[in-house]
Amino acid sequence: MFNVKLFAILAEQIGRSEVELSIATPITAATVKAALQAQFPQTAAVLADCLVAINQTFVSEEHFAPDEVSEIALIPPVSGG
Amino acid sequence: MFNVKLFAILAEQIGRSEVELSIATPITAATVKAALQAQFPQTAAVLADCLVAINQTFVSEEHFAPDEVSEIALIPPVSGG
Amino acid sequence: MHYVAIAAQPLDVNALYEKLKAPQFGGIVTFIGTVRQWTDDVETTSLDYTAYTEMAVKELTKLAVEVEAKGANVIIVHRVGHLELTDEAVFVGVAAAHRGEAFKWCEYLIDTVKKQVPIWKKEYDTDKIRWGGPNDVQR
Amino acid sequence: MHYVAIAAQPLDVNALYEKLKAPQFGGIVTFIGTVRQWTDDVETTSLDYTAYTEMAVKELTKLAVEVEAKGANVIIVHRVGHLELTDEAVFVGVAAAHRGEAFKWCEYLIDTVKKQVPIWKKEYDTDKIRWGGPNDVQR
Repeated sequence: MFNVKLFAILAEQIGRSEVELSIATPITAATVKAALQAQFPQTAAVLADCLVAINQTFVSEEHFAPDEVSEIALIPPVSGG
Repeated sequence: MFNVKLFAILAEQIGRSEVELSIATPITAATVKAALQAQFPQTAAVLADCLVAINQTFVSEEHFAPDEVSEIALIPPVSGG
Repeated sequence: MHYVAIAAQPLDVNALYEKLKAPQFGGIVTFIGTVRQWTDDVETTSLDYTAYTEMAVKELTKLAVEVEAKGANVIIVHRVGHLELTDEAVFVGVAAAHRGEAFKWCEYLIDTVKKQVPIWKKEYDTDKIRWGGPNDVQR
Repeated sequence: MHYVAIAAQPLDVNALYEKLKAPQFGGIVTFIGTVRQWTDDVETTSLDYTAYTEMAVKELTKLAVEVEAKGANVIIVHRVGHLELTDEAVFVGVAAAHRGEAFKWCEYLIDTVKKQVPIWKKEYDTDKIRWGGPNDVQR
């Protein structure tokens, strides 16, 4: 089980800023998104536009073993500035 | 006779910020420059790069009657900023 | 020497500007983003900014180091919390030897901050609340 | 509302910046030119700026009005007198609805000020005195 950080609209939809998820390994952006969507189907539309950060770095196709992962976050489209 | 304002390197060369010159009419940038050069030949090199402002507007080929002219200035290459 | 931060308090624009000055740099360009009232026909009354702070600081640091390596001082500070009209949301400053570089690098930095640094805007408009602005509304 | 001036006193950067802020403008870009120590291998110790003040103000006003007509607040202030290293020589600020315009117009203004506003620099370098900088030395 992994703690996954949620932000902005995604945190608002679920009502929490962190969730514990069972994520299929090896861990990739796709398996993280799939894990959230399985538990919270209402996030599907937002998830389509989200990025995934592992250890505070954006990742896409990279594969991680569970013990390489210290922090996972789902990043909705950013809108700073 | 017209008072002509001098600035920067030109004022320094002549040692004054204003000179009284006899300028051929109609007055143009060329006649203003020629009048200064006639009286102060040492300004020739600098004058080649100068612009002329009449009534605080840059002029080149325009012709002015003497009574249209309230202020004449010789403008060395600018270097603000 | 770069300085980057995610700030919960109002930005002190003058103090940030002063940090940029140095005898080797003759051109200083700053971009300051403030809360704007109108976006086309949408009226904004206030904003909340949130950030994934630790990662945002890492991303800002990477950007600042990248530009400073070309020969510059760089400052990037983004506000979080509740902002009212005309409050400063972001300060990006670049001091460089010459002005052309300072303009180019400052614009590059704010463009990149807006694209890839994990910061989010929740916009309170008179018709409704929007995540992101009217031009990039999120579902 | 534009504000332009030729200033005999040090520029109050923060006060000038504050004048730019307005609810309709979300992007503020400022250019500040400061006295730089080195230009290639020429070392500058200080500068004197002089101006044809009345005409310079007219030229600055024309420029400011031209850019404000596109939708902006514009401030241009140029210092005259004796300046030391890192002292501010010029402040150009543009507040516009969007940042792209603010960058473009601010750069246009400083480029144009340097080309056509009657202001002159006398530069005290360690090897000699120069009218204009090393890159545009006047006879």
